[in-house]
Amino acid sequence: MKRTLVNVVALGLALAARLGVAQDAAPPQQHPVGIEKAMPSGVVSGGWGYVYAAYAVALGGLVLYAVSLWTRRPSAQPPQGDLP
Amino acid sequence: MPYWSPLALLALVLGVVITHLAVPSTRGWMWMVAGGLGMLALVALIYLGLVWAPPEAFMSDVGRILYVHVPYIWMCMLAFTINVGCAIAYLMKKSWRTDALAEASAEVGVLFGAGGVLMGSIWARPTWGVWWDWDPRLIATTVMLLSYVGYLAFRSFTEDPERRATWSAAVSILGYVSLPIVWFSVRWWNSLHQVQSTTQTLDSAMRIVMWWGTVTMLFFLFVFIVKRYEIARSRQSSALELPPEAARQEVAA
Amino acid sequence: MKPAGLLRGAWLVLKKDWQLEWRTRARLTATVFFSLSTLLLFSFAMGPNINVLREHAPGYLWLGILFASVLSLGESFRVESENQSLTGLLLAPVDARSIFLGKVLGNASLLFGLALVLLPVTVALYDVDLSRNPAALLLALALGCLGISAPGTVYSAMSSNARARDVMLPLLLFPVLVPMLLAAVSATKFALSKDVQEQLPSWLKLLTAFDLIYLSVGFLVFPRVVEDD
Amino acid sequence: MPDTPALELRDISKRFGARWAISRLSYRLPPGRSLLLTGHNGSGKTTLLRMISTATFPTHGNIELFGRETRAHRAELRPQVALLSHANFLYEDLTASQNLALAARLMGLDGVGPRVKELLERVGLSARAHNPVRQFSAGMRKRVAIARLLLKAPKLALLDEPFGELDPAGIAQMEGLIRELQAQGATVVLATHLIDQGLSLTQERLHLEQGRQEVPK
Repeated sequence: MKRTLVNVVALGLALAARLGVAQDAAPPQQHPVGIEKAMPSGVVSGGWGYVYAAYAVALGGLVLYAVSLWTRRPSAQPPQGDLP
Repeated sequence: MPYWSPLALLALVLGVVITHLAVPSTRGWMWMVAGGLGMLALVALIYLGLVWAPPEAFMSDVGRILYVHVPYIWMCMLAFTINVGCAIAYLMKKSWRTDALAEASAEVGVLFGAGGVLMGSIWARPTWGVWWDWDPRLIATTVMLLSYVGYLAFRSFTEDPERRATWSAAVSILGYVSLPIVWFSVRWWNSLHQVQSTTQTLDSAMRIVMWWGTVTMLFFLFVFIVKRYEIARSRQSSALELPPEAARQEVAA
Repeated sequence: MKPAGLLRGAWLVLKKDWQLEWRTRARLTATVFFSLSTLLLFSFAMGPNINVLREHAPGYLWLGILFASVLSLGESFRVESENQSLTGLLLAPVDARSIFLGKVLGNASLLFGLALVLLPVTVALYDVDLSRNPAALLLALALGCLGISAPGTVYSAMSSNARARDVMLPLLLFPVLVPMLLAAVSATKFALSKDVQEQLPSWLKLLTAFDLIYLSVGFLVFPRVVEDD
Repeated sequence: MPDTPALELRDISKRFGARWAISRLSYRLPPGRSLLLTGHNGSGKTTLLRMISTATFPTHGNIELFGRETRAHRAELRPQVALLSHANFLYEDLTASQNLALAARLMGLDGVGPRVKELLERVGLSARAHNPVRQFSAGMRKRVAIARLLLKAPKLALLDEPFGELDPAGIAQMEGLIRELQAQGATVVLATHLIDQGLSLTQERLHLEQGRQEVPK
C-alpha cells in the first residue's frame, strides 16, 4: 500500500485530464508549476487593484449582511416566556 | 505592534461571548459592545493589512488579500461546525433554541463562505493567472458552501417546523461529513496535476495581522449569529405558540 | 408472530422494490433513455475529436449515471409516498433502518443495471476498450452506484414531499457527491486506460471509504427522517 | 393487568405548523370497551388515530396503549396495533395478493400463501387476486386494506371511516368484521359519520371539534 501512495504522490505524467468538461482540442492551458519558479522577480504586476477589490468584498459583505439583519429584525419584542 | 495583541483581542472577544452566554441579563446590549469592538478592530485591521504589514516575499502586495480572505474562511468553517453541533444536539434532544441557532449559524456560515471563496478567486487571479484554481482549500470550501446553500434552501422549502428542524439536522450532518472527504480526495486528485502550492512562508509581522484579522471576524461572527438567532426565535414564536388552555367538559353521553 | 428482523426486513423491502420494478420497468426504461440522450449530448457537445471523447469517456459515463440517478431516486420514494406505503411499512412493523438498507440496495442495483446498459453505448460513442481491466471497471461502477444511493436515499426520502421536490434532490445530493464523482471517474479511467502509476487501487479504496461513511451516517440518520416523532 | 386501559390520552396536543390539530386532549378508554370517535371533517379524528397507531406522535403530552407509552415502546406496540385509513398503504403496481403477501411476511407470519388466499376470499376479491391494485376501484382497495388489517389480527384496531367507499353489502360485511374482531378480544376505535352503525358497535364515545373534546350536539 505504501508503495502505491509514494507512486501517487510522485509527479508522473502531467495528466491534464480535467474532470467531465473537456478543454478545447489543444492541450488545456498548462497550470503554472509552483509560483516560485514562474515569478523570479517576486513582484506581481497590478497587485493593488486586486487587494482593494478583496477588501471591498470583505467590508461590503459585513455591511450588507448587517443591513439585511436590520431589515429582518423582529418587530415585536420576542415574548419572554419563549419556547423550550 | 506587539505580538501578543491578537491574543489580547481574543481574550476580549471570548470574554464578551462568555458573558453573553453566562449572564442572560447582558444579552440585551452585549452584542452592541461586541459590534463596537469589532468595528474598532476592523479599522485597525485595514490599517495593519494595507499599510503596516510588509509586502509578502513572493506575492508582494497581493498577499495582503490573505489578511481578510483567510479569516473569512475560518469563520465559515467555525459557523458550519456550530451548525453541525446544533444538528447533532437537536437529534439527541429536541429544542427550538438549538434549531434557531442551527439556522443562524448556517446563514452566517454561508455569508463568510461566499465572501471567502470570492476573495480566494480574487487572490488566485494575479497569483496563478486563473480565476478558478483547483486548490483543495478553495474547492472544499466551495463544495461545503454549496451543500449549505442546499441546506438553507431546504429549510425554506419545508413548511412543518418540527419536520424542518429534524430533517435539516440530517442534511447538515450529511453535508458536514463530506468536508473531510472532499478535502482529502481533491488534494489527492489535485496532487496528480501540479505541484502542491506550498503555503506561503509568512513572517511574524504578517502572522500577527492574520491573527488580528481572524479575531476581528470573530466579533462579527458572534454579533451576526446572535442577531440572526433572535430573528429565528421570533419567527418560531409566531409560528409555534403553545396550545391554548382548552375548556374541557365532561362528555354527558 | 415476531416481525421480520433487521436483515430479513431489508431483504423483503429490496425484493419488493425489484418486484415493483419488474412489473412496470418504468423506472429503468426512463433512466436508460434519459442517460442515453445525456451521453449522446456529451458526444455532440464535446466535438467529433474521438481522442478527446475517449479520454473523457469516464467523466461522461458518470455524469450520465449521476443525472439519471436523480430520476431513479425520486421515483423510488414517489412509489412509497403514493398511498403512504412508507408509513405502512413502518407500522407493519419494519425497522426504519432495514427500510434504509433495502432501499439503498434497491437503488444501487438499479443504477448498476443502468451502468451496465450504458457500457456498450460508451464503447459505441467514445470508442473505449472495456477488456483492459473489466473486473476493476465493474467494481468501480458498483461502488460508485452504491456511493450515489447511500446519501441519495436519505435525501430523496426527505425531498419526496418537500415542495420543490425535483429541484431539492439534486441541490442536496450533488455537492455531497463531489468526492465520489472524483474517485469514480478516476477509478473508471484507470480501469479503461493504462494505469502508469498504479492509482486504481487507491481510488477504489477512496470509493469504498466514501460508501462506508455514507452508509453508516445514513443508517443512523434515516430513522429520524422517516419516523415522525 | 386487567384494569390498565387499552388506550389513555394524557393531555395530548398535536401541531402542524401554526395550526393545532389536537389541543390538550385527555381520555381514558376502559379495557374491553370500544370507542366511537365522531366530529366534522378537520376536527382532528384522523390525526388522533394516526397518533394512536404510532404513525406519528403528540407534540405535547403522551399516549399509552396497554399501559405502554407509544413514543418509547413503538417497536413492541406496532405488532399489536393496526390502522385502516384513507391511505391504504398499498403499492399500486403490485397485485392484491402480492401486497398482502408482502405485508404478511413483514409481519413475520408463516403459511403466507394460503392465508392470503383465504383473506382475499373473505373480502370477496379472490377473482381479482392477481390484478394490480392500480386497476381497483376505491371500494376494492378498501377491501384489500381490510384484508391487510385482518392479517395482523390486532389487539387494537383503529378504523378511520371504514364504511366510506363501501356499498351497502360491504357496510354490512364491515360491521360483521368489527364484531368478529371484538369477539377475538380486540379493542376497536371507530371513527365514522354513520352515527347509528357506530353507536351499535361501540360502548364509549368521544366527540371532537377543532381538536378538542366537546359534548356532541
